[in-house]
Amino acid sequence: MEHLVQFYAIYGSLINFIGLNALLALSLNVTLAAGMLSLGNAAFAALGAYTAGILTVHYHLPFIPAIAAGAILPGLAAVVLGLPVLRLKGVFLAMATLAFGEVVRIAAVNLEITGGAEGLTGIPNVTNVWMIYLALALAAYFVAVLRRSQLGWGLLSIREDETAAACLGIPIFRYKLLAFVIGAMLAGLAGALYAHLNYLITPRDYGFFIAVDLLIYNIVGGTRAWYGPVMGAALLTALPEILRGIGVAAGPIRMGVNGLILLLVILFLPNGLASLINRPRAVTATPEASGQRA
Amino acid sequence: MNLFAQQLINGLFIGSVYGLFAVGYTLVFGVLDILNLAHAAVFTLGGLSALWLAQHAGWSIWIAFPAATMLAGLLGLLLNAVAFAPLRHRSDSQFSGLISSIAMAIVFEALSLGLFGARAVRFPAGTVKVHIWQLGPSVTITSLQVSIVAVVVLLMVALTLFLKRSRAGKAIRAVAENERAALLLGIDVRGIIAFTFFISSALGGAAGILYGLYFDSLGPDMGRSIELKGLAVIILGGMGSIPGAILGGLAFGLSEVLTVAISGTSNLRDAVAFMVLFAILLLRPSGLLGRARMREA
Amino acid sequence: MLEVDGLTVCYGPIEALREISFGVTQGTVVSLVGPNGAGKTTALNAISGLLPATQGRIIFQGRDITRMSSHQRVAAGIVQVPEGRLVLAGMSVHENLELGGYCRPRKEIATGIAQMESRFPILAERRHMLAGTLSGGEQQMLAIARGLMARPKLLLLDEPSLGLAPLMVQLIFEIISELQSGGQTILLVEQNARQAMAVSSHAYVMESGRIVLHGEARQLMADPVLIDSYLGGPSERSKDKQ
Amino acid sequence: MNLKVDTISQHFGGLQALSSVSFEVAPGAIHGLIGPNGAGKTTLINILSGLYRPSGGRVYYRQKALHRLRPHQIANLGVARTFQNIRLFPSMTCLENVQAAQHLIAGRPLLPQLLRLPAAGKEDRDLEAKARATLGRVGLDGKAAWLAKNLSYGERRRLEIARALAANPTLVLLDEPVAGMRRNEAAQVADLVRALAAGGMTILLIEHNMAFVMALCTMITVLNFGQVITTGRPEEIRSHREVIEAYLGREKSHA
Repeated sequence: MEHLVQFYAIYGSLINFIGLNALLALSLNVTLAAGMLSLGNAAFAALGAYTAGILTVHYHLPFIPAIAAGAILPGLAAVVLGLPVLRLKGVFLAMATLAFGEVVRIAAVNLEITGGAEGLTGIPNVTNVWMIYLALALAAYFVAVLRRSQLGWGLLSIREDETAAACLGIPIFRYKLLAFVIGAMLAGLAGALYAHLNYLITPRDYGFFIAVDLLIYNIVGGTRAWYGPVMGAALLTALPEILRGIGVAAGPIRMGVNGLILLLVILFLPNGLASLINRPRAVTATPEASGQRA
Repeated sequence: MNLFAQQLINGLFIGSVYGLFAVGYTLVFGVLDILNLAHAAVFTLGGLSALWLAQHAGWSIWIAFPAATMLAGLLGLLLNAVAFAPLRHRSDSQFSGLISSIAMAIVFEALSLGLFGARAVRFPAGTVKVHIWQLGPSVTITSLQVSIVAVVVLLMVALTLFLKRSRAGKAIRAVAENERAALLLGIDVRGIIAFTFFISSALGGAAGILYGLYFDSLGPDMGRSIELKGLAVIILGGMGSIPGAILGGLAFGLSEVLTVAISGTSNLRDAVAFMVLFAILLLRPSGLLGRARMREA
Repeated sequence: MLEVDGLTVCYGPIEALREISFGVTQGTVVSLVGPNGAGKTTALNAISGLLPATQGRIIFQGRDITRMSSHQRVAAGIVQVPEGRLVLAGMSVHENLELGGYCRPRKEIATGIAQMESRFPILAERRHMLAGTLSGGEQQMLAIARGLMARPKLLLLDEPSLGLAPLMVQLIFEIISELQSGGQTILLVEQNARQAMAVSSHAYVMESGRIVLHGEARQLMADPVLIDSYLGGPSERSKDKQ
Repeated sequence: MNLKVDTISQHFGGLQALSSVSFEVAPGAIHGLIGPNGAGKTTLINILSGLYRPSGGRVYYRQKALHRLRPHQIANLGVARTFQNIRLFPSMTCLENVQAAQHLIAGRPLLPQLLRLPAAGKEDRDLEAKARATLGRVGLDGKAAWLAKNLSYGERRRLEIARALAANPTLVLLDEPVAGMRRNEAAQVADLVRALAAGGMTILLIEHNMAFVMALCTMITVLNFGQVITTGRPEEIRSHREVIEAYLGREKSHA
């Protein structure tokens, strides 16, 4: 117990960030399950953070309802945004969600209620490590159940082949919208928790590069199961510390190693780190080897 | 009114640099249907290496410019060989290519950080002699601005003629149009794709040098500021369309300075641009000049 | 001129061609006929180098070209006019022809185009139009002319009559016989068996990735096995080699 | 009348892919749709499943107009299909491929499932048992946990059929169900199709393997250049002069 306390004293903020990043990565995982490349989840997190923060700072709402609002408002925003943009595909969807993210960021800079470029300060510091990990555990459980539900199979089938999915009676658009909204709500939750961890949120906290990071967590970890994005987020969030531990100084080398790891994963582990612990079923079997000739 | 005219001129110049950057971006997309997110990192390295050649090797900018441009082109070849060629026949090549280009962008950014340091730097004084012409009361234009536009125009004319007239240029268009047909015509498709990366990255590097000269400031993170704008520009102009990229670049540059001029603050500068981008995506996803090529992801 | 020996081609787990062997002699038209899905196009694509051979060899003018890349094969003189024509729709007719001569020295291209334009006057008329705006028959002529621009020693024609109106089909077959009398070696893939045989000296009948019948074109036309392989006659199944 | 195709036309740009195609398919029939390459067969299937909206004409299935519906609405009416080029969900398992298709018979709100309410548990097990039974029908019960992309070609075709059957359809459109299959596999598929028809299902199939078509189908419609040449019983089709010409080309004797 003594050691644990000491460990947390040193690495507490890292542990918190791993949890929050993993939650954000899971939020994108739901969208990616349907093959939607969204760069909007960082912006949904920002919406959640500002909503919850403003409610507690300016309106003195208790923590729990503020957090709930921080999840619900991004969900509503996702409906409004999703209705027009989910008809776009691939990089076009990515660009549209990216534009949305920029507009949210610029709005945060220019509005008074968000505290402008300096950010919103004085947010009560309520979030603690067990809340983050409780939220993460619930989200991971939810994603795991979703993956093995009718909705989960439907989303996967949309990613694999939209036309074939439609011919099976799957209402493509409704499912996509649902996944988009669920992702936005999880992201909002992460943002709301973050706001109450940190006293301060600024428009820079959830910019374009955070949106890209979420994507990287998923790719490095693997998108097939809930533990993929969690592993990716954990590894990449802790990587600077790990590299420091083995003597790699900050700066270019650490950054270069980061890039190389990502490159190696995409080239040699197309299904991410998760495929190291759980080999996809029957991948190694080569059925055509037997009896090709009649 | 004068302020307005001045802003218009400035917008034109910065817009032409955006356009040049975006042309390289859109060229790769037009041929391969892949977004190369390392383009901004090549832009940075191009600018920084020109600066290094001018400052430490003491070269004249007129030699350092083409040399650094070639260097950027070589980075493009590397990029293709490492991040794109190995993934080309994977079923999710569009998606995985996006990620591997992000990885290369990080590596390149680390490289520029390691080689050139983290601080913003500028070209040594007198790299280009700057004349200032007075066009009217408080409306000026500098010889640097004029040369930047001249270089951009020159490169665009050269690129257009190359694609329209030359054998290799036609081969690039054939590959963009239909890879299978190109193979059957005896075109070495792999070679042509590598060459496309070379040209695209060389143009990106050239844009980086001009950008550094114009703002008189370069740093390892300069690519970050233009990355988003470049994406916006090619969407605006139409993915894969070269005149579209130029037009989109100008439109973007003008919208930036005009928003500042009209609103009186720089806060809304990017907001207008991205709202326009958003509207374009919803109303005309193929962009201003793009063909309707909304392929599946 | 061309010898295909025991060629097997797979698409992933599917064997699209199973150990087929055939040859084309210089100056003749040989056709591969058979119903949809018999493997005819696969055979052409393997000869053009678009598909790798799993087994077997392809010999062209005495050289083993089995492992050669597709652009080297074009340079060696094997040119395919693909099914569906694949003209470069966004480029002009003139540019399409120019690219047809991609493997030839630059100075020969202008004369080559002049020859093609005199042979196919419609292409001269349409010189500056985008290839995508031509009618189906015109596109087919452009595709053939573009193939000829490379001065092929062996011309591979894949379903040149597909989707064309009967009059245009007639015209395309006339072009093929003209080419043949000019000494052009052609390997022709056609679904339209009767017309293909009429212009060919030799024919191979394919079915399910195999050659089930071959011989002189004139004689094959009368063979009931031909009709059976198209229309699934009762005798057909007994012909499978076990 | 079960399925009624009424003067369907389709053009893409200037190309007339189908012109005024009409025929009817009786309930419980195994109806073949044949014709040379480019005759418009797959185009017609795409119209029937809602992927294309026809340029003209109407399609009715059990008195309901299909030509105005979207693909998932048509699937809701009990119409399932397979694809010529096999469009499975390659990185899902065989079982998941079938389960994804059970959407229509699951018939329960998503929320209880997502929150793992007890009521959902039993239904989940029932559906899974049914999915496994469907795999068993096409002889893939041993491969439930395999990824679809690791199946052999014939197995993929059969999995696609299983997926089409997962939601208890009443009309199944099969686009080249035995293309590229070995003969014993094709015979298994033929037996399955016969069993389905005997159970009251209506089958419309495109196939190039003529021996298969002739032996299996009760009625055949022949298309050429987007038009119906004839509809009739297999023996009528085999001796039909125009059909032979459509496949082999005309005799050279004509002018």
